[in-house]
Amino acid sequence: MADFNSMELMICIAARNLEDGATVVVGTGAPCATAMLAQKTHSPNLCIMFEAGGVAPLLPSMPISVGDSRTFHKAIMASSMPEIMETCQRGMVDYTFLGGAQIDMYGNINSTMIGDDHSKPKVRFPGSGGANDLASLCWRTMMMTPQDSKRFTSKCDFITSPGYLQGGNSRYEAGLPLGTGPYRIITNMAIMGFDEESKRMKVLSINPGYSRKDVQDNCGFELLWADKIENTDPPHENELRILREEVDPFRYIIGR
Amino acid sequence: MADFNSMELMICIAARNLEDGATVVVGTGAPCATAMLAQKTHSPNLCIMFEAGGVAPLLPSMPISVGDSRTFHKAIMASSMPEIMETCQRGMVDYTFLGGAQIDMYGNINSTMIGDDHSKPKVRFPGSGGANDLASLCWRTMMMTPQDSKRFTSKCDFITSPGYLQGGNSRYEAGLPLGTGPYRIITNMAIMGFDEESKRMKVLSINPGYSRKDVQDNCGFELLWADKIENTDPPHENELRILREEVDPFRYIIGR
Amino acid sequence: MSVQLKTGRNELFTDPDPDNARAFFRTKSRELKSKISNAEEVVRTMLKDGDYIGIGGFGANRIPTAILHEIVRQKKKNLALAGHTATHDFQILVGGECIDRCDVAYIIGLEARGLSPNARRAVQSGKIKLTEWTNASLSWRLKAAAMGLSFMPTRNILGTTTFEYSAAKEIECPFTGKKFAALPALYPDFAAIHVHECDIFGNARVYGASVSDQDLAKASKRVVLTTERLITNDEIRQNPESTFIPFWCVDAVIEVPYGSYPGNMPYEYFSDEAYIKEWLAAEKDPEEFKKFMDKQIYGTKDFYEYLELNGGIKKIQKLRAQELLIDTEIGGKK
Amino acid sequence: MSVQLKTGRNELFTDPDPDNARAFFRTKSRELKSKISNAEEVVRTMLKDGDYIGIGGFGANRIPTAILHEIVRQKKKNLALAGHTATHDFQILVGGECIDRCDVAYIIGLEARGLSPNARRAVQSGKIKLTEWTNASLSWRLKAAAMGLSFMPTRNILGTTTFEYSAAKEIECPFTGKKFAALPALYPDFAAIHVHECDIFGNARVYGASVSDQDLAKASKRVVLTTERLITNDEIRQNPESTFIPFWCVDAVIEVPYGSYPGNMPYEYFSDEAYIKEWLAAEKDPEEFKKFMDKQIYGTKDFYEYLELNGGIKKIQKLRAQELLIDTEIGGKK
Repeated sequence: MADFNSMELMICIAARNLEDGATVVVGTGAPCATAMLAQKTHSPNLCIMFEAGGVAPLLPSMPISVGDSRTFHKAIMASSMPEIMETCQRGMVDYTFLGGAQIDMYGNINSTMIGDDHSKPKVRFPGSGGANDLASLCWRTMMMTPQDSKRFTSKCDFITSPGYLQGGNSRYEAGLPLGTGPYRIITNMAIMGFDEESKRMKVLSINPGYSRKDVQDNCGFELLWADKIENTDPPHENELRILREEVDPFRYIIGR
Repeated sequence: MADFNSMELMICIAARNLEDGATVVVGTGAPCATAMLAQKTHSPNLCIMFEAGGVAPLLPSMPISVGDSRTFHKAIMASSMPEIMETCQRGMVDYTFLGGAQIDMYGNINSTMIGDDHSKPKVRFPGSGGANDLASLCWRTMMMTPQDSKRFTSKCDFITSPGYLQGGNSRYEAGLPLGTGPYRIITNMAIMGFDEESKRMKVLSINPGYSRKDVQDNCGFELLWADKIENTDPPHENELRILREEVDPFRYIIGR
Repeated sequence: MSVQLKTGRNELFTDPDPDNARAFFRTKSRELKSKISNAEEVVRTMLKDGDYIGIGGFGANRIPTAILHEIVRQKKKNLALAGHTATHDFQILVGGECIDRCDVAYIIGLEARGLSPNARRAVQSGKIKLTEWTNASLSWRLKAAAMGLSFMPTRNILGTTTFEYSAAKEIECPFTGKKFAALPALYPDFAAIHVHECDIFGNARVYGASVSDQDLAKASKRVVLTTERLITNDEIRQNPESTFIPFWCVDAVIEVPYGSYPGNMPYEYFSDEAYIKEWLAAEKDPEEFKKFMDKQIYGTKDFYEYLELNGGIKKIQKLRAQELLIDTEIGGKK
Repeated sequence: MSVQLKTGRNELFTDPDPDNARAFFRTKSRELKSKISNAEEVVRTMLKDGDYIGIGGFGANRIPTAILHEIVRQKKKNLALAGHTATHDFQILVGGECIDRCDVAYIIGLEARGLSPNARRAVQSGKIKLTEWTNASLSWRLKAAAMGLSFMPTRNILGTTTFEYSAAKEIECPFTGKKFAALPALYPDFAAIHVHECDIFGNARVYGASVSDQDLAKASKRVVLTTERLITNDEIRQNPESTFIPFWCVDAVIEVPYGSYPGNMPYEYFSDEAYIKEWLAAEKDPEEFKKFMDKQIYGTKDFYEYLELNGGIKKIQKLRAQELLIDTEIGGKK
């Protein structure tokens, strides 16, 4: 088995979910690296979009900002933020990736604040940016994150971006588009999906070197478990090679 | 006094209402000729817009269609229909001109049909096009039309475009933007405005060769009269010269 | 204001539900693959009797004539049309007896050219079901769909008979209490748009007034582009801000040089006014008009034959000079 | 669904009434006259303490640095900001203690570069009143205003704490009964946008991703453009489809070459990442940061002095090579 760190692992696993011919809106960092890796392996036709307006660029390097010139370098379209968001709202965007400080068992994500007073937060984060929009409007939301029981919390201090809200049918009842929601949560320890009915987070596969106990111990709520838990297929040599040599040669992301 | 026909008269009078630096959306025919005449006389800075998207063209000749190439010849902008309509809705367009088969005492206009069965009209006309939109959203609506008592009717068979609806405050109460509405109706016989309170059509000025009686006899409803009725200042030599030589040299409009 | 809110009484021909539209768009291909086709194939496979269609351009400006004619040739029936300043396009489709429902903003007229006798007869006979709208209303209904919504609030059509015979509804603004019209989103089944340039994937550029075509391309479930000329994908990528319609909106691409004839194509050729006059004259007598349609459309195999019949490239040269205001007399006119 | 409709609990900083906005727009000049000005004059005469402002571009991409700095130099106070992926622009305005209210989509961060310690301190202290939104929400609030409406129905922010701390309202779609968010129209008092090219009247072109700037220019009551370069009105008229912002939206035009520095300007120069890192480092210690601001902004007379201080044209040459991926080493790197 090849040697890899957990960022490399998460990126390689996440990239496998992006099939050829799909559309994905990404931010800077790991999501962008993931989409680039998918493009350079099995999905040459993956259409990458950035929320400031860039569509399907030939990325010469990793962008610093989702609005910088790299995001529309030799692109199909240099459009606008409403253009991208409306394309999501119309149902033409398949995937997005989010990050956050907290996530709960329904995949709700907090990237706004820690504390209980909105006007004087203990810790303030940047806020939604486009995260709430993409989580609301893209078909499938994914997250890559290191797993610990503070981040995987029984209750987010603030729900910035919607997962399945209170579970069951509550997401659709709140007015969010039918059939959308969190799809995969990829951590250093495991791959999670969501239960069809209850919409609670459910472990599908455990990563090399971790046990069921590790996964549950590092989660602040009770996880569901698939009938058959897979062993995550670790990063392949060629995935790692392309990730290291072509996608992120300066190790901006995978060196973190 | 110069010799002129009633189309020339109406165009010259209408043009005087378009002050320099104003914005106006026009259609083909007399409204376009009016705007061009204003531009070539006292309002070089009049910004002419066409609903298909053309803005401030240097018109080489009269357009056949409000979407043909002349409407954006060396224009400031070749935009879109929503762009023009939204500019109107935002309150940036001062004037528009409408035509129609019927008009009532509140300036409501019919360009849709004659008859009482919408599904089988006696006579069908093209319908609103952009007329309803412009009448709803521009600040001041004007009309140039020959006057007779069938056209100036006590009740339109169909209100395609809103005037003051049922008069008084009914236009604003219906939801239409505050402070908008019909401004001047310019006929072969007279110039009409609207009463501040009742919003009924009110004669302001009588054209050369016509009497009060002519104006009322050729109107299917009772007209109000301004305290002081002016005699319309007839077309000036230079207005007629520019209209005939520069605006409509082939007499497409003024030859009708 | 807490008044009774009104509803237009006429039929809504399309489903404004954004989740139903999303379910369709979810299945629509986003692949960057060649979509080259031809008019016969497109109309046969992409358009069903009964479909709701939208036509790009503005009546007789930048219209997809090859597709309009092919719809007539293939005798498509019971189509519904977004009649958004429909002029020559409406004439063609009514001439072929293809439509039985129409969302009307502007029909039967040809702007400064006068009215179409045949289209007027058809509409007055009651054969075509009409729901009334306006140009802005149809633009905004398409925009609502392009945005993935079910309606757009607007400040037009209120208080008029136009509203009464529409399928709009009045709503109250939750912030100001003011009354707005709610216009239902319009998601057409099929749209045909003529563009200046596109690549084989459907990335397209349009010059001149764009009317509502950007929203039409996004709102429609199936979209065919006819194009004056194909360009390379490299060229698209050299000016990504010029892409007017992106590939994922497009299902088929057909190169049809002079494809807006007899309509005007901005910067390329002017409309053939003599031909349009001839068409209008033929319409006066139904028998005459039948012969005219036989000769012009049913009797021609495709757009190339039709164009040839009407003067071919030589005619286009004249219209091009007219468009560009070029004096092509030997030695000049003066 | 006939459920209780919710309302966001936080403050709406601006008036969404379209008739009040129209009353202003009625008085706004539509004259095609020269609007040439300078930053000192514009900030002194067009911006009042307490105004609500919007900034074009995207945080550190295509930003109107000259105007941002001048706002700080003139010590404008109690401004409200549309914080629409506000990064370096937010940093500058918070550094100058100019803002006390913010519609937040994204603040205090600089995307991949990390967080701003000073902006974070200011926000955590409670000195700046926040109402929560999202990038799409602010885009659509501007679009609602650009369209002359009081709100836009949308399908985001529903069901979240973001909604709870917003000033949005839930509404029911009159056609489908589905729940939508109603986002109040946002009409800023003042907007500053940096563009690639414009004429003296304010007809402007922008290349690359345009973010929300077209709607921002339309929605705002007073608009200043800074431009990389002035072009002639003739050039505008040669490609009327390229006009991104029309003159009637614009109140002042200032030619500021390299005016997005230290931000990225598409196709012109890349962002100065070393400088932004230096700024972030200086922010860690409030005393250090005061000195930094004194040197960089209060101590420079205008944008030209500021640019000179940071390397002038020579620095821009380097950033230009970076932007265009040109290898400027003698003989090439390899």
